Amino acid sequence: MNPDAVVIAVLVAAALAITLGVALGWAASRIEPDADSLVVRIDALLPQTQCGQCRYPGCRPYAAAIASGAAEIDRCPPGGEVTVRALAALLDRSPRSPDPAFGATKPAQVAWIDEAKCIGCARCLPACPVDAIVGAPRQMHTVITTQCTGCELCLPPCPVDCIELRPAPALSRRQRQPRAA
Amino acid sequence: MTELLLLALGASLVNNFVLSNFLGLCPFIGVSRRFEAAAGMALATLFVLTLASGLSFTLWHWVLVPLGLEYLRTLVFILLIAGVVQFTEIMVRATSPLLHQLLGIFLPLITTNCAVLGVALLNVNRQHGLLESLVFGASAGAGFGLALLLFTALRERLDTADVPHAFRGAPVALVTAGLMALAFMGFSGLGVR
Amino acid sequence: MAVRSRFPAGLALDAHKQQACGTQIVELPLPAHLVLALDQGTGYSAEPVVAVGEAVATGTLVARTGHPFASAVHAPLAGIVVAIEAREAAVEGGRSVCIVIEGNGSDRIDDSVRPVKDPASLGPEELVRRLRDAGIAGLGGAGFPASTKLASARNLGAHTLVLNGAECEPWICCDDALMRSAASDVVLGALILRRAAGAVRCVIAIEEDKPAAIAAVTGAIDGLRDDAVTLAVVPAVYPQGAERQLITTVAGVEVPSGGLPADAGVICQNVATAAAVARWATRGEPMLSRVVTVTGSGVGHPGNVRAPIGTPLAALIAASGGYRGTPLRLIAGGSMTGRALPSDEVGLTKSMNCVLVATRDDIGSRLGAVELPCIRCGDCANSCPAGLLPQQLLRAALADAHDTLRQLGVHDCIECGLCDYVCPSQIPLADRFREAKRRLQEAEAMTKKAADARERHELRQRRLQEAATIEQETFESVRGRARRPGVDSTGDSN
Amino acid sequence: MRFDTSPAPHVIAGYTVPRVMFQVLFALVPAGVAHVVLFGPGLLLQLSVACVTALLAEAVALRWRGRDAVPALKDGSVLVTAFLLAFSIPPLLPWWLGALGTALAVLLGKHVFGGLGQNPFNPAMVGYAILLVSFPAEMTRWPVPMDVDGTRTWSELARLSFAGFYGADLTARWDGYTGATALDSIRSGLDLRYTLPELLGREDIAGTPGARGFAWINLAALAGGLYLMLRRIVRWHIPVAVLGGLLVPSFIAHGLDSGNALGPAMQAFSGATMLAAFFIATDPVSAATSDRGRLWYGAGIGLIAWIIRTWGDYPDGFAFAVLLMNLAVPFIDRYTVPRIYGRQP
Repeated sequence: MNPDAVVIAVLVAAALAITLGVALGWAASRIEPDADSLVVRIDALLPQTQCGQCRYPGCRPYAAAIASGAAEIDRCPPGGEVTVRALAALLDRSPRSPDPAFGATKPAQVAWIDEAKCIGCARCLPACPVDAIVGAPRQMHTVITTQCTGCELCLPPCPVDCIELRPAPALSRRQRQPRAA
Repeated sequence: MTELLLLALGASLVNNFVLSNFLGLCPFIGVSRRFEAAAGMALATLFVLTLASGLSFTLWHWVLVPLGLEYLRTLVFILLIAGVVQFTEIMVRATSPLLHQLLGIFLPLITTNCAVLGVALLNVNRQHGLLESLVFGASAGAGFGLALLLFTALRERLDTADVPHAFRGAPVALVTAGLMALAFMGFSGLGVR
Repeated sequence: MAVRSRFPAGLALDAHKQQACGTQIVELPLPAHLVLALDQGTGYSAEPVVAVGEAVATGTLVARTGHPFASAVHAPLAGIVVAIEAREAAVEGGRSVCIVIEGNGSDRIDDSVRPVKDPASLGPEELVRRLRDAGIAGLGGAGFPASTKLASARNLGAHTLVLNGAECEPWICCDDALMRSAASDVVLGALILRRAAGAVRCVIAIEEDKPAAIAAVTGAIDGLRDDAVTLAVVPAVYPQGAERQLITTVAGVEVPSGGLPADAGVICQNVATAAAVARWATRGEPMLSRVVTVTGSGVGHPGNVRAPIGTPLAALIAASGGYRGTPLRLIAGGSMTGRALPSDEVGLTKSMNCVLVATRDDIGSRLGAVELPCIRCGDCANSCPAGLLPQQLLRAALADAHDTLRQLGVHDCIECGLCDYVCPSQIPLADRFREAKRRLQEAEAMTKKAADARERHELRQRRLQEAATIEQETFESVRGRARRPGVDSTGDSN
Repeated sequence: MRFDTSPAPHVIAGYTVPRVMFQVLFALVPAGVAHVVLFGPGLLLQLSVACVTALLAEAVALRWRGRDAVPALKDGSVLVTAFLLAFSIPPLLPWWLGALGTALAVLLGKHVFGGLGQNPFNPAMVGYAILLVSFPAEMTRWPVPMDVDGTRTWSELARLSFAGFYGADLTARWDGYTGATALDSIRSGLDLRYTLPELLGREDIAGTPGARGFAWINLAALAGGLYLMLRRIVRWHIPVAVLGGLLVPSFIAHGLDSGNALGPAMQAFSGATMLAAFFIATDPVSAATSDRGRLWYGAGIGLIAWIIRTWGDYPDGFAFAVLLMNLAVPFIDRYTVPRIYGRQP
C-alpha cells in the first residue's frame, strides 16, 4: 500500500474523530442535564422518616446518592422490603433484600413520651426532623402521633429516657373479612 | 413508491433484524424488563439508526468513495455511530434522567448493537440511495422497536406467571424469544427481500 | 314505567325469595336483653353517653356521635345498662364496643319520643339535623347515616331522589314485605327525604319480580297526586340494587368514579329508610327497630320480622322457628355480599337486612369449589357491573402492582361477587380484590404520610437555614464591634 | 351457637374449567367424524398418540415441579391441546412425530411458562409450527381423500394410515394415494404461472374430493363452533373477527384479480380456516382478554393468515398467524382496556 494512502486514511479518520469530538463537546456543554427530576421521583418512594440510617443526612440526600449511582438501593431499613422493591421497579434493578448492615426493618412505630417521667428539658425538640414533638422548656412534651415518623432520633438526647416507641396505629380503616377457619 | 414501501415492510417485519436475522439481541434481552425502558430504547435505536444511515451514506459517497478509502468503512462507520450514540445519550440525560437510569449501560451499547452497523453496511452493499438508506434505517429501527415492545409486554405478563423456578428470568425470556422467532418464520418467502 | 338496565352487564341470579316472602311481617316481642353495637355497620363508632348501671327508657339516646359516618344509637328497650364492652359484632373487623341493655319489664318511654307536629313546616337543614339525632341510617345494607347523604346532596345540588326498592340480592325480601304492607309510609318518607335533600323529583325503583309491591306502591303514589313522584319498574338483574348501578338505570347518568351520587345530581335512599323516616315523623320514634328477613334452609319458619336493633340473632332465629338441619354459615345479608358471622350472640344492626342461616343445600357450590388457575376466559368481565376486567385485576393483585390496580380500577369494584359467581376456575376474586384494596389503601396512606413528613422536614430545613443565616449575620456584626465576645464555658466540656 | 366464617360471595354458579374443556372436545366430534370418513382412520391414530403423550407430558411436568398432577390431568385442558394438534397434523404422520409435536406443545408451549393459564402462546400451534419448520415434507403430505367411484376405498385409506403411522416409506407403494392439500397445489400452480380458473378446473386439485374433503371438515368444524357459541363457551368476537380478517381482503383481492386470488368461499372452506377461527384462535389463555382486544386479535389472525396464504412460503398460514398474534396479545391488552363505569372514555 502506498504511504500516501495511509496518510490520507489516518487524516480522514482523525478529521472525523476531531469533528465528532468537537461537536459532542459543544453539545454536552450546551445541553444541561436534568438531575433533579430523577431525585424527586426516587425521593417520593422513600418513607421520609429522615432517620439517617442510610448514613445520609435525610431521605432526599439519599435519593440524590441513588440517582448519581453513589449508593445502592438497599440502605433503607424503615422502608424495608417494600421500598427496595419499589425502587428496583422504578430503576429497573434486580430486587434484593434491605442490607441488614444499615439496621433491621421494624414494623411501623411512633414515639410516645411518658409524661410522668418527662422533665420538660426540650432537648428532644430540635432532634425531631419533622417537628412532631410539641412542648417548651419546663413544659410537658408530647408527640403528634400522626406526624411522627418513628425515626428514633429523639431517643438519644432524652436525659431521662422517657421516650419509647410504640407500634403505629393502623393507617387503613379496612380490615380483613373473616376467613374460613 | 412501491419499492420504498416494500423495502420498509421487508426491513421491519419480514426480515426483522431481531427475530429473523438475530441482530441486536443484546438490548433485546437486556432492556425488555420494563415497558417504559423498552419504549425509550426503541425510540433511541430508531433515532440512531435513521441518523446513522443518513450520515454513513453521506460519508460513504462524498468522502470514502472519492478518496478511494472504501476499505475504511467499518472503522469510519463505527466512529460515526459512536458519535451519534454519544449525542443521543446527552439528549436522553437532558430530557429524562429516569430513562437514562433505566437504559443504563445499554444506551452507550447501542454503538455495539450489530443491527446499527449492519444497516449501515447493508446500505452500502445494496447500493441504496440517500432516501432508500434513510427508509431502510428507519424501518429497521421500527422493526427492532416493534419486536422489543412486543417482547417486553410479553415479559411483563410472564413476570406475574407461575414460571417453574429453573426457568425464571432469562431462561423463559430466551424460550419466549425463540418462539417469537418461530412465529416470524411464518413470514418467510413473502416476496419482499 | 318499565326501564332497561343501563349499567354494564350484570346477571339474573336464582332469587331464593319464595322461602321468606309468602308471609306478613311478624312483630318480634321484646327480647330479654339487647346488644347494641356502637358501630352500626359503617366501620365508625358512636360514643356512649350512658354508664353501666344506668336505667334507660325506650327511645333514650345511649350513644352520640359527631362523625358523619357513624349514627346515633337509642335504646329500643327500657331497662338497665349492664355492660359497655368490646364484643363480637356484625361489623368490619368482627368486633365493636357494644352497650348491653337488660330489660326490666318497664314500658317507660323516653320524653324525647314525641311525634313531629308538622314535618312539612321544618326547613331542610332542621330536618337533616333531626334525622341525624334520630339515628336514621340507611337500611339497605351499608348503614350509612341518612343525614350525611342528605346534607351532601343538598350541598351538591342533587335534583333527583331515587328510592331503592330493587332488592336484587338473593334471599332478601324485607323491603318487598315492607312495601307491600306499608307503602303509604314509604311514600310519606319519600316526601320528607326529598324535602331534606332539596331534590325536585323522586323515583321509586322496584324490580319487576315484585308485582305485589309494585301494585301497593303504585296505589300509594296515585293517592298522592304529585307528578314529581314516579315509579320505575327495573329489570330483576343482579346487582340492580347497587346504588350506582340503580342510579344509572333509573336516571340514565353515571356516578363519576371516586365521586358521590350527588355529583351526578342524584341521591339514593332505601325504601326501608323512607319508611323509618315516616315512623319518626308520625310517632316521633328514633330508629329503634327494622324489618329483617330471616331465611335459609337452616331456619324453621323463614319470614320477615320487625325486630328491635340489638336483638341477639339467636333470639331472632328462635322466634323464626329455630335452627333446622345442619346450619353451616350464619350470614348477615344475602348470599352474594353477606358477611359470615362467627356467632349468633351478635346483635341486629341497622345495616342488617337479612339473616341467612345456610346449610349445605344453600352454599354447597362454594364449599365444594376447587380453585384452578385463571384461564382468562373473560366471563367475569362479561358480567362485571362496573365494566372492569377482573381477570387482569387478579394478576395485578397477585403481583401487588399498585399502579396497575389503580389503572384497572380496583377502587371502582363494588364487591358484588358476580365475578366469583361465574368464574369457571372458581377463584375467590371478590375476596382477592377486597384484600388488594386494603393493601392499596394502606400503601396510599403511607405515601401520604411520607409526603406530609417530607413537607414538614423541608419546612424545618428552611427554617434552620434561615436561623443559621441570621445567627451568622448577628455573629458577624457582633464581631465587627468587639473582637472577642464572652466565651461559652460549656462549649469545651466534651 | 358458633359458626365457621368465609368471605362473600357464598354461592357460585359451579361452572367449571373441566366442563368448558370437555364441551370443546365434544364440539370437535363432527369435524372428527368428517375427517375419519374422508381421510381414513389416521386421525384416530394421531389422536390416541397425542392424548397419551399429552397426559404423560403433563404428568411428568407436574411431578417434576412437585405439584399434584391429578386435578390438572382432570381439567381436560391438555386433552384440548392434544386434540387441536392431532386435527392440524396430517393423518399420515409417523407416530413419533406426533408424539414429539405433542410433547413439545405441552412442555415447551405450556409448562415452561408455568402450566395452565400462564402460556402466552397456543401450545398446539407451538407444537405444530415446530413440526412444520422441521419436517416440511412429512407435514405437508396428506392422503388423497376417499372418492365416490371406488378407486380409493376407505379400507385402502385405513391401510395407508397405518403404513404412515408406523413410518413406512409411502412414496413407493402409495404414490397415487398421497398428495398435497388443495391450498398447497393451488399455490404451487400459481407459482408456475397457471391461472386460478385453470387450476380450479383441474381434476387433481379442485375437481377431486380433495378440495371437497377439506370443505366437509370445515363445515363440520363450523357446526361444532356454532354449538360452542350457542353454549356461550366461545363468544362471537374472535371467530367473526378471524373470518372477517381473512375473507374481507380475499373478497377484495378476488374482485381485483380473479385470475390469481382465491375467493372468499374457497378461503373459508379450505385448510384449517374453521378449526382456527372457532377452536384454535379462541383459546382464551393465549387470546386477548377484552372484547375490543379480541376483535383486533382475531382480525390480525385472519389478515396474517391471508397474507401468508397469498404470498408466503407456507400453504396454510393459520399456525403462524395465531402465534404472531399471540405474541402481540399483551401489547393489545395494554391498549384495549374497556371504559370503567363512571370514568371518562
